[in-house]
Formats: sequence, structure tokens, C-alpha cells
Amino acid sequence: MINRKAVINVLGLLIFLLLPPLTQLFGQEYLLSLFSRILIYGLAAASLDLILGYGGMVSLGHAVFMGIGGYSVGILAFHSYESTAFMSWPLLISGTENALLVWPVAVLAAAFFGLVTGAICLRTKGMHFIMITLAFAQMAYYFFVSLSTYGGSDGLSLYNRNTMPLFDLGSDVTFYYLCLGILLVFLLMGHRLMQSHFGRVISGCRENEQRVQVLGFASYRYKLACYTFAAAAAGLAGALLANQGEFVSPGLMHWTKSGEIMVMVLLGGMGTLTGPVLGAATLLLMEDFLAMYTEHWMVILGPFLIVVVLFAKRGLYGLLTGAGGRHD
Amino acid sequence: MRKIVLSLVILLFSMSGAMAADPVKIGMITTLSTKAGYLGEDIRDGFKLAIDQGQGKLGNIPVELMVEDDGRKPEKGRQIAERFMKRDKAQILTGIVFSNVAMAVVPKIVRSGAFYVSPNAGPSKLAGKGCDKNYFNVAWQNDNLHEAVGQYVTEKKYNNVYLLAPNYPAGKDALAGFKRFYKGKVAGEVYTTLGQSDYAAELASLRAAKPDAVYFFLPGGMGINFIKQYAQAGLNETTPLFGPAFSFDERILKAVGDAAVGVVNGSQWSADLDTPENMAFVAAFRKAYGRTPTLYASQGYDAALLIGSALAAVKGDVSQSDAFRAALEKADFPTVRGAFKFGKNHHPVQDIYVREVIKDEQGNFTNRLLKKVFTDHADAYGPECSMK
Amino acid sequence: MGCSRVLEADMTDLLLKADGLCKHFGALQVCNNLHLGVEKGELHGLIGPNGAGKTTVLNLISGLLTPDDGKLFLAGCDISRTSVHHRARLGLARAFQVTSLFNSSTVLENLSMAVQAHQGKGFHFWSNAARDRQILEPASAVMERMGLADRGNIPAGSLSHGERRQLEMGMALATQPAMLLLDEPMAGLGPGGSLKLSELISDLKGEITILLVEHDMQAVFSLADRISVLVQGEVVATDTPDAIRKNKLVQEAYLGGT
Amino acid sequence: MLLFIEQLLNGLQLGVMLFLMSAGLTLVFGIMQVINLAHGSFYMIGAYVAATVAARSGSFLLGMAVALPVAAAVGMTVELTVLRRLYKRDHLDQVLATFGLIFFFNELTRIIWGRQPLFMDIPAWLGGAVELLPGVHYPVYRLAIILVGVLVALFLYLLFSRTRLGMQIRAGASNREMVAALGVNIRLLYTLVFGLGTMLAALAGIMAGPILAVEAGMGESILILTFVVIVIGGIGSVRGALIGALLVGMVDTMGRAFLPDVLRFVFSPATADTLGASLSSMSVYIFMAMVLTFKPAGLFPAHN
Repeated sequence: MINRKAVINVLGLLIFLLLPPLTQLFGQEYLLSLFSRILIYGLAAASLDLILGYGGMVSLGHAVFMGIGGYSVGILAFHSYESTAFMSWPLLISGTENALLVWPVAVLAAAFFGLVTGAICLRTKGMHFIMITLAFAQMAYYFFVSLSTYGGSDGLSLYNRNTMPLFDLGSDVTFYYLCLGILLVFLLMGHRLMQSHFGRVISGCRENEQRVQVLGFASYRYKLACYTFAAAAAGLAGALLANQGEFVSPGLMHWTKSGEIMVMVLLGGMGTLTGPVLGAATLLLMEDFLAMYTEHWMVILGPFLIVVVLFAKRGLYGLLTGAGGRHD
Repeated sequence: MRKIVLSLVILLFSMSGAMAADPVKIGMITTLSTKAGYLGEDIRDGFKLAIDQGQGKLGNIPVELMVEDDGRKPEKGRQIAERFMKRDKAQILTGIVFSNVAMAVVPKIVRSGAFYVSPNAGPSKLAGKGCDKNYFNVAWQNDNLHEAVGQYVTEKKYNNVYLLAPNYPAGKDALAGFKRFYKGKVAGEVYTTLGQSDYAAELASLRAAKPDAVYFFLPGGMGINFIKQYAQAGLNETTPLFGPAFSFDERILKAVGDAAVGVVNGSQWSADLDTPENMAFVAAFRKAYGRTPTLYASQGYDAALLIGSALAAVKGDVSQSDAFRAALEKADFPTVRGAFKFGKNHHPVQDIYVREVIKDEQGNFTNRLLKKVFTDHADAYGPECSMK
Repeated sequence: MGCSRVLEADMTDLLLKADGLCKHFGALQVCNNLHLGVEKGELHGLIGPNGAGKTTVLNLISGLLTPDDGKLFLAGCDISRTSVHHRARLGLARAFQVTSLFNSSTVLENLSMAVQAHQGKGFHFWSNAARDRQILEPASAVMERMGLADRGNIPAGSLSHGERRQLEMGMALATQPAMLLLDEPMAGLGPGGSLKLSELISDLKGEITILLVEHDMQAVFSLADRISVLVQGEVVATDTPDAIRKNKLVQEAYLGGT
Repeated sequence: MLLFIEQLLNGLQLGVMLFLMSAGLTLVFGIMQVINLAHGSFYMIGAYVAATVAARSGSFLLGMAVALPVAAAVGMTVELTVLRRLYKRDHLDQVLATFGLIFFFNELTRIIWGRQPLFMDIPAWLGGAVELLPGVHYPVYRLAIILVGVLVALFLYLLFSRTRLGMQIRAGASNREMVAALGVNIRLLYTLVFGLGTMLAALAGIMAGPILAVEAGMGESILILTFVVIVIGGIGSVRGALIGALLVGMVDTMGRAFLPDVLRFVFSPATADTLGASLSSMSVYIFMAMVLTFKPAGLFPAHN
């Protein structure tokens, strides 16, 4: 079984590595940006998987962190074009397009929002947790919708992608490989994290939180740390997405977006980290290709999701690898 | 099996046919799904009508129209634009309904050297600072219709108007546009939640403010809800309602019914605009699709004709981009709006009317032209545009 | 408030002291001015008729419930309002009546979690927990002691009922507690299983202070140093097994109950 | 003051609407433990069918008479074909499957009825407004909605406290095995409860039809509010749904009506308008976050 899983993973990696030359060979370069988006959504979905699949925290507001990451890029770029300061008190923050500055800001901003809202959300459980995460996401959504300085619901358009030494982010191929690299690093980190002592506690919280507490772990702190980490990763995904599309809008934080990310995780197979990437690929590709054949593509996508739930209990990744999701 | 072979053969023929004629590809990114899907449908149908009337040609040049649904999502619109440009090598794109999609997609298109002709959305940014030589708007700048009603309301000596719009930039622009020409007092200015469906609380406050007229901008379903509830609250009997044409197109009127009768709204076009081109268009549209065209359909149709006129000028060779652009700028096409030309920011300079909602003899709800408010009206953002 | 893990040095005579604990659910008073003292090193039995509130008492002690009134001291330190995990960190371990394990994890992983908790290794993000010898060794030792040595790689969910009980005990033990709360460890076990568990418990006697709640009277009376009798949320007697056997109040409570 | 009374009525009416939706959802959740995101789709189906029948026949009541059983039938079919298989499954599987149902139903209505929003009018006998107090005019139809809500609340109360079926349902919510052991056909019971929940959603949709735009996707905007209601009220509790619905209705209406005015005391009018509009959009969510911060299980948790 391990072999089959390894084969699938290596195969997947090979496909992703070879995509840029392949698309060039067949003259389908436009696919590259679609696949960049798949990688970015894969990152977001995998980060959701950390809290949802491993930690049992079902969040319906994960997209908000993408939105915050994206807006960090958008707002700083906006001030850079306008040559104005984002903030002049208590410390001067001016706009910038340097990825090495902007992306960490995006990650920190998302992590901070995750920390603060997580501290409140994690007091609740189950359905209530779902709804309170949604509540915070909706608040952020309406906040950005009415924020007319930064375009409100129309969003913010970037003139070009962020700059980075050594890498030309404007090149689709470079950008694609950068996304791939970031995703791989994240998957590796996530994998190690979930095998670490910390990961054990997180998985324990999903299965039996009371037991974890009785053993002497302050489960709340562990969950909050995990939630914050996932938020940070989603923030990075948002920063990447803003660069990929050269655009951010509040639509990025709408609850349907959070729902889509959740669908990606479930579709691919939760508690597997790689599964959600597969889920992201499946959902986005289906959306794209079905739409080419019929305007009514949703009438096919809907039942497809139901069929997956009913017949592939552990998601597509489970179906492919033959092994289960989660742990066993 | 035979079916498969047959369809393969058909496919091959159609492909070889395509190669022989080498039609100009036009990519249409529009919104067909979501609640707002009917807007994109009308733009597409209007555009298609022009192509069908030319038997597959625009400006006597064979064209191939590719249509895809953006689902009102900016990133999806962008994805489609990229596919049209990179895979299909389309150099002419059109179709976007919503400003937020346009803001995400249009800059990418025009910067890569392709042309974009907007049949609907006209965000102020693209008319002002963000204008581009390859971007043409054949509909209106977002503020235009609001400005016309502002002017009309002032002419009619209303002096205490209550304003209502959703809390998002287009909503604020709309009211700003109205106020640009409205000279009276503002009885109240209310911003509602985007996507709100129940307006009972707003209507109660509105009644309490005792305005002598109400101006609202609530596109799509929000408008349907508002107009119905406005009439149900009995306000239409005491306080006249004004709005832009967006909430009074023939398809919305069908869903609103009697509640909208008598409402005056601003538009650059009307189905009863008495020009030979328009009469022919309305008749042809009714025949082809079995419904009265909306202003969106007229804009789609005009966009197609405009593109056709420029295609004819370069004999279908869009790669002569300077010549193609020059031809577009001339706007030498038989518009259904009577008069049309471009300002230097490639936005319309056109007449704007107010219309009144009526119930015609057959019991259908439609608009009747009331008055021409502006002649050769241009938008307010042109001076910010650096193009000459 | 300056409470630290219970060490041999700072132990007073009473390791655990409950001082007038009260708890009610709606109109139901399940714990009523309860006083209980457990001496250091003893095996203290807690018995009582059905519905006397034994499990509630354990929940109050371990912190899963907060008392409406009264105080609770562990080694002289007030823990009445502290959290579950804090009490555990102070050396209070609990084995549940309905076994509470990580079912999809293996026996060894379950025990490792407990050892990890004891060692306070939670915020280690990078090292592989499955290869941490500092954890594996004590976990294996407990596994051996609990007689589960050959079941290490079996998911806890697939163990037999008796084995699950043993593991449950092991989990509590692996945190090297100063005090162990055992909630009906023999419940649902056959005679063989009961015997095995009795042996395990008597093996621990003297090493760890134990509060044992058990239905199996024979086991309690043979294992316990002292026994408290709980009736309607109140401790009516605390004494040696022999004295309890002869206690009239106790006989009344039990005979009256049946 | 008069305005305040009118706004109170508006809040009440919105609350009643939300109650119709949330009663069904909370029942289904409390009894089958199913998170049904497709609840909004039944609201939409109710509105579409009623609008179609009412347009053809000219009778609002006939529209309602047809739409209720049709929606219930659709609901029960969904229960039999999809949801039944998900009762024992993880909540997340239910979320995914019912998310799929939303896509399906939205697109299906677009295929059947087209993209055009449908028209539905207030029946003539419920048109116009009445003067409740001197100076307080209120649309009759909105009063009718309040009345329908009161009737439904009464009906549910009687159903649960007086009828055998109702008691079985309640018992089923607290202890599934026990009810099965008593020989109640639990599968049939579930299907019936689901049908009832669907019908309540459809009723909300029908009542909303004449006020709102009948369009594909109309269910989602109210769905989220419905979830807010049942979470605030305490999941699984019909009483909680009632109180939660009224609270949410009030908070939302009052926020929209008075927040900008209140803020004008502190801020400049322009700032107050914008800030008030943003805050009132969020008011319901802020309210929910506050409730859950202090009562993490909602106001009336159904199970201890």
C-alpha cells in the first residue's frame, strides 16, 4: 500500500514538474495559469486540511485568510503606485511591491487575524465552531466591500506582480515553479508537523479532546497554534493568488469561497495533505472544462460531488491510493 | 459507433471549413450563471443577432464567436480571457457584465495588445486614469444614467430627494453621479447591504423622512425586491420613484409587474426609440428570441456592429492594430441608439433619455420614451484620461 | 497560585482533600457538602449505591466539572477552579469508566501520548514523535507492565474489552501521576479479566496514591486501605474495610437501596 | 416613536420569516443529525412552484396548495435517495453532498424556468395597508406573514406536545435507539420529519415570493441567516429557533434602521452613513459572535 501511495505521489509530482514544457510543446500555455491557480488553491486547501482533517476543527471561514493575504499585497501595491503611506502613525509604513517584504506581511497579517479570531472561535465546538468562523469571515467580507479606498466590492487591480530578486515573477513559468516550490515546502512541513509531538496532540484533539486534557495537555493552546499556522499558510496562498491574478476583491472571502476550499479538502480526502491538492485540481479543472461544454455545468458538478461522497468515502486520494485518509 | 464516426466526420468538415474561411475569432466573457445570468444572456443574444443577420459575418468578414460563462468571478473571467487570447489567439474580446470582473480582466487584455469592447460595465477607473487605447466602451460610463435622472429630477423641480444604493463603490458612484446634476436637497442618503432582499426597515425610515421623490440604484434582484416592496408599502402613490434603466429592463419588469408602472428611469436606449435601425433591431430580436430586447441586448448588438465596422475597415486583419483602432474610434456603425460617437477616452458621447414604465395593449410591461435629457453627453472622467 | 507538580518532598498527610463540594444539575443535587480525604500512598476505595454520584465526584476531582460550592485541595494546594489539563500537570491522572482512548492510534501511540504529556513535549514541531526514544522507552515499559507488550501495533479500537481497560489504566500510569483516579476498572470484565486487573492494581499499591471507584465489592474490600461510602452525594462514612463492613449506616444504605 | 413601532413590526416580520426556515432546519438537525445546506433550495423550489401556479391560475392559494406538497415530495425524494445514506456519516460528508445539491437545484431551476426572475404578486385580498395605530400604516401582506408564523409556531407546539407523532419525533431527537426499540419505524419517521422541514422551508419561500425576487440562488442568502438563527438559538431546539429568529430579525432590522442615526451623534454624517451601513451589514454576525463567546452552545442548547 505504501508503494502505491508513493507511486501516486511521485507521479503527481512529475506531472506538475513537467507541465510547463508540456504546455509549450502542445501550444497550450494558457493552461499554466490555471495550474498555478490549482497549486495556490492546493496550498489553501492543504492548510485547511491541517485544522479540518487533522485537528477536527471544521472552519467555514478559511477563505478570509486568503483574502487578508491577498489584500496585504493589493493594499501595499496600491500605496506604492500612489506613492502614499499606508500608515503614518505610530510608525511609517509606505507601499511596496517587494515580495520579500510583502509576502511576510501577508502571512503575518493572516496569522494575526487567525490568532485573534481563533482565540474566540475555539471556545466553541462542532456546528457552533462552523458558524462562528463563518461569522468572522462575513464580517471581514462586508468590511472590505464597504472599504471604498481600496475599491470595495470591485476590488483592487495590480499593475504587475510583486518583484523578487533573482526571480522574474512576471514570467508565468517562473511563477508557476515558485508556487510549486512553495506548495512542496508546505506539504513537507505539514507532513513533519503532523508527525511531530505537536501533531500527535492535534490529532488527539480531533479524536478525543477530553482525553487529551485529562492527560495534561492544554488542548486549547495547541488548537489555537494549529489554527494560526493554517491561517498563516492560507494568507500566503492569498498573497500568491493576488499575484497570479494581479487582482484582489472581497469575493475572495465570501463564504462560498470558504465552502469551495472545504469541498476541495473533502473531495480530495481529508487528513492526507496531498489529497486536498488533488481535490483542488479536480474541482478547478472540472469547473473549467465543464464550462467549455455547457453553460449548465453546475448541474453536472453537483451530482458529481454527491457521488463522490456516497461512493468514495475517503475522497479521491483515498480512492487512488487504496489507503484510507487520516491516519490508518 | 456509426454516430461517433458521423460526428467525427462532421467535426473534420467543420474544421476544414473553418480553416478555409479563416474567420476572425471574438471571445465573449460574460455572466450566464448566478442570479445575474440573464444579463449576459441578453448581451450574448444581441451580439449573436448581429452575426446571424450577417450570416456569420460582421462587416462582411466571417467571425467566430466564442462564449464562456465567468460566473461573476473575476479570477474565472481572467482565466477565460487568457484561454481566448493564448489558445484561440483571439484579438477581440467583449462581453463582461460586471465592473468587478472588468476591473480584473480588462487591464490584462489591453496590456497584452488585444482589443476589448465593453458592452456593459463602465467603471470610472477605466474611463479616467486607467483608460487605454485598446479599451472601448460601447454602452455607457457607470455614472451616465444616474446623471440623466439627476438632471431630470431637477428640471421637474423636485427639491427633497431621498437616495438609496447598496454599500459598495458602484452604489456610491451612482449617487455621486445623480448628485452631480441634481441641485435640490438630500432628504436622506442610505446605503444598504449588498445582496439585501428585505427593505422593510429602509422603507419605514424613508417614509418617516417625508421626501418628495426617491432615487434608488439597486441592480438585479435587489431592485425587484425594492420596487415590489415600495409599492406594497403604498409609497408609489405618494412619492414618485426614480431609478436608472438597470432596474427597469423588460425582463425585470416582467418579474416586478404593476409595481413599477409609472416609474421614470434614465436610459441611453429604449425599445420604442423611433429610428429605422432600432425598429428593425427590435423586430428582429423579437422574432429570433420571442421576447422584447433589453438595453443589454441593444448594447450587445451595438458592440457587434461596432466591431463589424472596424473589421470591414481592415478587411478582417486585426493585426493592423493601429488601423483597427482608428476604425473603432470613428464609431462608424448604424447604432440602434440614433447617435453615437466616442470621446477621447473611448467612452460614449451620446444622447440620454428618461423613460416611463407602462403596460402596453397586450398587457406586457415595457418602457416608453419620455424625454431626451442630454444631447451628446460625455462622462465626467474623460479629463483624467491621458489619451489624446 | 504557586502550585507545582506534587513531589515527594512537599506532601502533607492528605494528598487530596475535598471540603464541602456541592454540585447540582437543574433540580438534581448530585453532590451535597461532600468531604473526602485521601492520604498519601493509600488505596482509597469509594463505594456507594447506584446513583450516589461516584462518577460525578471523580469528574469534580479531575476538573471535568466545576463545583457550585466547596473547595478541593491537592497536596494542600487549592485546585477547585483550575482547568483539567492543569490538574493533570499537577499529577492527577484518571482512567475512565467508559474507556476513552485514541481509537485509530495504536497501543504504543496511545501510551506515547501519555508519556509525551508527562514530559511536557507538546510544542515540538519538527522532530518525529514516533522515533523519540525518550518517549518510546517509558511507553514500552508501561506497555509491558500492563501486559500489552505484544499488542503494541494494534489500533486501540481493535483491542478486546479487557485489553482496552488495561490500556486505559496504562494511559493514566504513563503520566507518572502522584494520584490515580480509577473509575470502575473492573466493570464489564469476566472473572479472569477482573483478577488480572486486581493484580495490576495491587501491584501499584504503595507506589501511587489511588482513589478507586468500583462496584465489585469483593475487589474493593480486598484492595483498599480505607473506604469511603457515598450516599446521595454525601460521604456517610470513611474507615478501614473491616470497620466499614460492620458500619450500620453503610448496611442501611446498601440494604435500603436494594 | 411611531417609526420605532413600525420598525419593531418589521423586525418581527423578518424574524417570523427566519423562524419558518429555521424551524425546519433545526428539526432535521436535531433529529437526524444532518447538516442540510440544501434547505435553502427547498425555499427556492417553494417560491418557484407557487409563482408558476399562481401565474397560470391567478390564485395565490392554489399556488400554495400545489407548492407545499411538491416541495415536500422533492424533499422526501432527496431524503430517500441521498441523505438517508448520510445519517451515520461524518457531518462533513453531509456538507459536501448538500453543497452538491445546492449546485444541482440552482442550475436545474435555471434550466426549467430560465434565467429570468419570476413574477409573483400579492393576492388582491391581502393587498394594501392598514392603519394599526394613528400614523402607523402597515402592509396587510406583512401582517399576514406574521400571522402565518404565529400559526406555524402554534401548530408545532401542538404537534410536539399533543400528538403521538410529535412525541415520537421529540423522543427520536433525544434517544434514537430507544425509539427504535419501542417499535417506531424510524426510517419512516425520518422521511416524514424531513418532509415537514422541507414544507416549512417551502412555506417561507411561498410567503416571500410576492415580496422578493423569485430567482435561482435566492435560497442561499437566507440559508446563512437561518444557520445563524439556529446556532444562536441552540441547535435542535424549536423554541431556540423561535427566539433566535426573533432576535436576529430585530437586531438586523434595528441595526439597519437606526445605526446610521445613532452614529451621527459621534461622527460626521458621511462617515456615519458609511460606517453605519457596514456595521449594520455585519450586525447579525457580530451578534452571533457575541452570543457564542458568552454562551458557546447557544441560548437554548437542546441537549445537556
